[in-house]
Amino acid sequence: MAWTETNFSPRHAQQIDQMVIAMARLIQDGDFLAEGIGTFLPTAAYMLAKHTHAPQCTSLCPNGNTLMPGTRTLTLGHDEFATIPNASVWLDYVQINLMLMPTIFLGGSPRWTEFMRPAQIDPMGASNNVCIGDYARPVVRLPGAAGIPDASTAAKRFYYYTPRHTKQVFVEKLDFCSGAGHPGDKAGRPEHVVVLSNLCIMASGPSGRLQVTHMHPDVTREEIESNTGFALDWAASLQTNPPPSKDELALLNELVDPDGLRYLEALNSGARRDRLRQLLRHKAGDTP
Amino acid sequence: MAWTETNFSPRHAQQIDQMVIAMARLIQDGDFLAEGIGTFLPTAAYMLAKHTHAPQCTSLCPNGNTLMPGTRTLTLGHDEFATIPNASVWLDYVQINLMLMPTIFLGGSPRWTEFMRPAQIDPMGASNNVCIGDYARPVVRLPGAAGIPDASTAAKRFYYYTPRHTKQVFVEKLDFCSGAGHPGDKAGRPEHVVVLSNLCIMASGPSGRLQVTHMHPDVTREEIESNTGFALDWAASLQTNPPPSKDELALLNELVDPDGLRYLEALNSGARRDRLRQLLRHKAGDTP
Amino acid sequence: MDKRTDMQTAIALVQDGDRVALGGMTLYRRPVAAALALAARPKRDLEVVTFTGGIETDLLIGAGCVSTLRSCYTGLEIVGFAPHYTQAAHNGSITLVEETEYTLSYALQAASMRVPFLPMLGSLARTDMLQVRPDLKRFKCPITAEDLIAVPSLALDVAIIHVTAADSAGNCNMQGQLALDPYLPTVAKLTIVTAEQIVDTEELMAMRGGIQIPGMFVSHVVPAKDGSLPTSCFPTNKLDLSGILDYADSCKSPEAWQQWLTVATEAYQ
Amino acid sequence: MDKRTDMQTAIALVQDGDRVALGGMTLYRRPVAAALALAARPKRDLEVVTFTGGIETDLLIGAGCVSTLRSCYTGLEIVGFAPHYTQAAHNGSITLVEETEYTLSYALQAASMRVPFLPMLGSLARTDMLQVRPDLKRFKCPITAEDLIAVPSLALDVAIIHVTAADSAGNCNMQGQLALDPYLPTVAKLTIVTAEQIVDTEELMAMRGGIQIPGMFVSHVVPAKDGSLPTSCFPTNKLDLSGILDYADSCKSPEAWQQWLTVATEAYQ
Repeated sequence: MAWTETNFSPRHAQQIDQMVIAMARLIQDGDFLAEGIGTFLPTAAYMLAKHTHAPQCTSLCPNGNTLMPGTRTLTLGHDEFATIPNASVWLDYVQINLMLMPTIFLGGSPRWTEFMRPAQIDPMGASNNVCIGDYARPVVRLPGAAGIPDASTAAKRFYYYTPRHTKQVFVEKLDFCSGAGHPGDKAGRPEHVVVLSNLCIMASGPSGRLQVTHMHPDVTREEIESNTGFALDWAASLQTNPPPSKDELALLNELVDPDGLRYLEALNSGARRDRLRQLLRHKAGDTP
Repeated sequence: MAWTETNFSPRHAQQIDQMVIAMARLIQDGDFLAEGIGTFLPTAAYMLAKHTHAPQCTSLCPNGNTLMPGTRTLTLGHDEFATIPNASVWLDYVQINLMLMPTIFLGGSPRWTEFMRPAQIDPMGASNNVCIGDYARPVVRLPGAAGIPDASTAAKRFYYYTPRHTKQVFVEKLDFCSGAGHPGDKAGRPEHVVVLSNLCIMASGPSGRLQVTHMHPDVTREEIESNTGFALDWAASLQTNPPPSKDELALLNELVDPDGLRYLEALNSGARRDRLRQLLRHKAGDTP
Repeated sequence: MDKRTDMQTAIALVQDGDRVALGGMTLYRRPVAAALALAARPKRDLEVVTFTGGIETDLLIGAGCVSTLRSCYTGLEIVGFAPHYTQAAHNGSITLVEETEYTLSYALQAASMRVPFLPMLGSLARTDMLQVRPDLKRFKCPITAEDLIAVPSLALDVAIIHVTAADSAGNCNMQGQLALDPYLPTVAKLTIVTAEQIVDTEELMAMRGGIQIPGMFVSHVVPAKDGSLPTSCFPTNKLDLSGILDYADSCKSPEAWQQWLTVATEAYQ
Repeated sequence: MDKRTDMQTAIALVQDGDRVALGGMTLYRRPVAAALALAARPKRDLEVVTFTGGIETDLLIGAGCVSTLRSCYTGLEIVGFAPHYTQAAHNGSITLVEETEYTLSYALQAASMRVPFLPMLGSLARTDMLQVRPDLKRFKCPITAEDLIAVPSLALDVAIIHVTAADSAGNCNMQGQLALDPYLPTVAKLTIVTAEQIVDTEELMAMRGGIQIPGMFVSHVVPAKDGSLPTSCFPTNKLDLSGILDYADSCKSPEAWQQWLTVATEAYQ
């Protein structure tokens, strides 16, 4: 069931793969990997990392709310049937929020790694998942910030991702700040916030403002600038991300995400629902 | 292995049985029954109540730290082998102290029933399990008050017991207050504190001071007064406790506590150790 | 004590204006049948408390039952925004209490402990959260003098939880995502459990995870096979994502929405 | 990562002056072998933290390892007083920090949450506890203005826990009385687990209760069969009450006590 049947461009698909690979490479063996809800990109990256250089990582899976060693194949909302029976520990959210998160974030071990997806990001790497427009009468009410207010104010290092690098996402001023950014040039450190998009990787620079540190292959500075709503800094040591290796792509396409669910995150809402219907019909045995 | 072989008097043994029966009769069906550590008397009473009028009670057993429906036979420190495999829930002490105890004590349902054993009790029903003499350099350091400071300041109704009614236990002034008594005639209510001894039952009266409400059979007022270190009030409706029924004694001696472990609590420390050795030899197959 | 009853009897005990917590998380083990029963009466002016809201919360908003919603996320995961929630927020027709994972967890834990608040590190002030939550009060630590935030205790009128299995005494087994469910019955005046199946206590104890909610905190047990659909209930039912898509599509017109509500409500009766 | 090591290597990491928590409760699942190893070096000036102290705490006091003890009860249950504890308190040779079940649970929970304190209801002031615990500070609730007590957070240097089984990565199964053990590794810099048996992760997960301490919080795993004796370790070992009586008897003279210590220490090597 090829993605070419949707209006999703092969170039964008390639960029998504590049994002997953870049995320996976940021993971160190032994990290504590926090999965989000319906966040296929980071989950694909976690599984890829576990398959390759980071087999000792533990995942915290909200699909089942479990601690999980090992890997699994992404599913359309059925992950709990893979996680629950194989989990080492079952948790509730008081245990997570009053024990596990503070112990790891503030206690310092193991390293907490999580990729969060915000609706807006400002130049200091602060984020918004609450509303577009005025809070009291929003133009668009967003689902909510979940644990981002808690994690972003505790973390020493914080990862965001966005599969659609646009001026709507990268804004000079947030409509609401629900995720803390770099705390300022004195309090924070370089790379406090790292943002992965489909075009590039940005990280907090010496002043605290985001600067582009890596561009994905076949992306230009102009394309990044014209899709960013604030003036961008560029790292002196700007690099191009190495593309996925053949082995990495094979793992991704064969073991981790054969259905290409990671691309769902890059579609707009209408196209995503159409694609979901297609995938579900396909799973049910119909022709795609 | 008869208790007549020890220096423990048959009269005292009868009084202990009377205490167990009186405790059991204070239990209502559906109560939440908190067991102590090495407290054979209340545990015997709980099991007796479950066998008779209160089968729906749940026990919180520190031997295994579990919630337990049903009954068991008392053992010399091996209760966890009966409780753990049959428990409905396993708990840790953060769950107990931050969730279960406040929910039941202050939330109000089900009714919490617990019998605590203090070293000293004063006229208002306050208690001491911390030290005899000055706190900094005690004549006798006691084991500690465990949960009594917490429970006695939260409970609307609080039960103490002592298997040896003496002037050393019932004192005008505590050496250290580790269990709150009746909060005073305005704040508290009658029967806020109930104390069961081998001679009688006392309960907070209208002024908050303990008054004798029930005497055990064959006990005189003079005996109680001469063994109490403060001036005693006597309830207008003073009653004599009905003695154990034949059925109650049969349950106690056959199903609940065939080894008579409840009497251990009434012995002084040397006699108790001797008796423990005797019982252990007996269990190991030697003649008693 | 046999606590079994039917859905109508149990739901009738919920009062207009009650603060009602809904168990489960986003699209997993949600009390959908119970939410439909609340909508059918209909109950009004509810304050819904949910760690993360999904279809059960959105349908209650769509049916006009909700005046206030407390959650840290309400949405349909990969299917997208929760339509009625999004619309009601835009219209200003419901009050939203903006929670985070920590604030809601702290508030329920405080209620469970019966203390008036729990202290949170002051760093949350680096976001705009405190501007929309004036009840999260800044104060100085009485011990270290550092800036802290007092998260007020949150007691509930009602907790409604769908569980994998229960016995007639209200003991519950849940498998997988426990969300905040084990704490809800300890802070609610009334706890209604809807259960995929009713089993003997011994069978319940033998299930993976055993008993997570002791029956003494449960008021009513409602047998409700498939009562979480289209959300999942491990291990009995998988998430029916088509059902979630149908729901989202139905919200595009008032007629389709009324039809969805009618069909769904009838399906549960 | 294989965290297995031997008792001597693990115990050598404990520093004189450390705040050391001992897992288990009174006479159940106590780290007796580890305590004997601490006594044998001997470690000095320890602050021992134990929910309820038993033989493991008393023997450390007898061996002169303890300068401060925090617990809400220290004794030998039906066997009677803990002899060295009682004597040391009488002599004033150790500092006792008088805890209650709540204060110690609150202090560890605060440490786990990384907040400086947790608020407790002010009613504890109806006892004399606050007179001997000036660090339990009274303050006004920032929300309700009622009188509360701030219980300071208690972080640990070392946690030592005897478990029913562990895998080489430090995941632990404990059965029955969990005491405060699941929380200790989250607030300790160093966590030493002594395990009745070392098993594969899958075998561990299949045991009743599964994994209660995730390996990521455990520093070292020491194989220690019978390492809790004479205290129990369900389901492997029952409490050996004769052993506890022997211990209590040995404390009646310095010679008998030294002999008990020598024999017990050798038995574990």
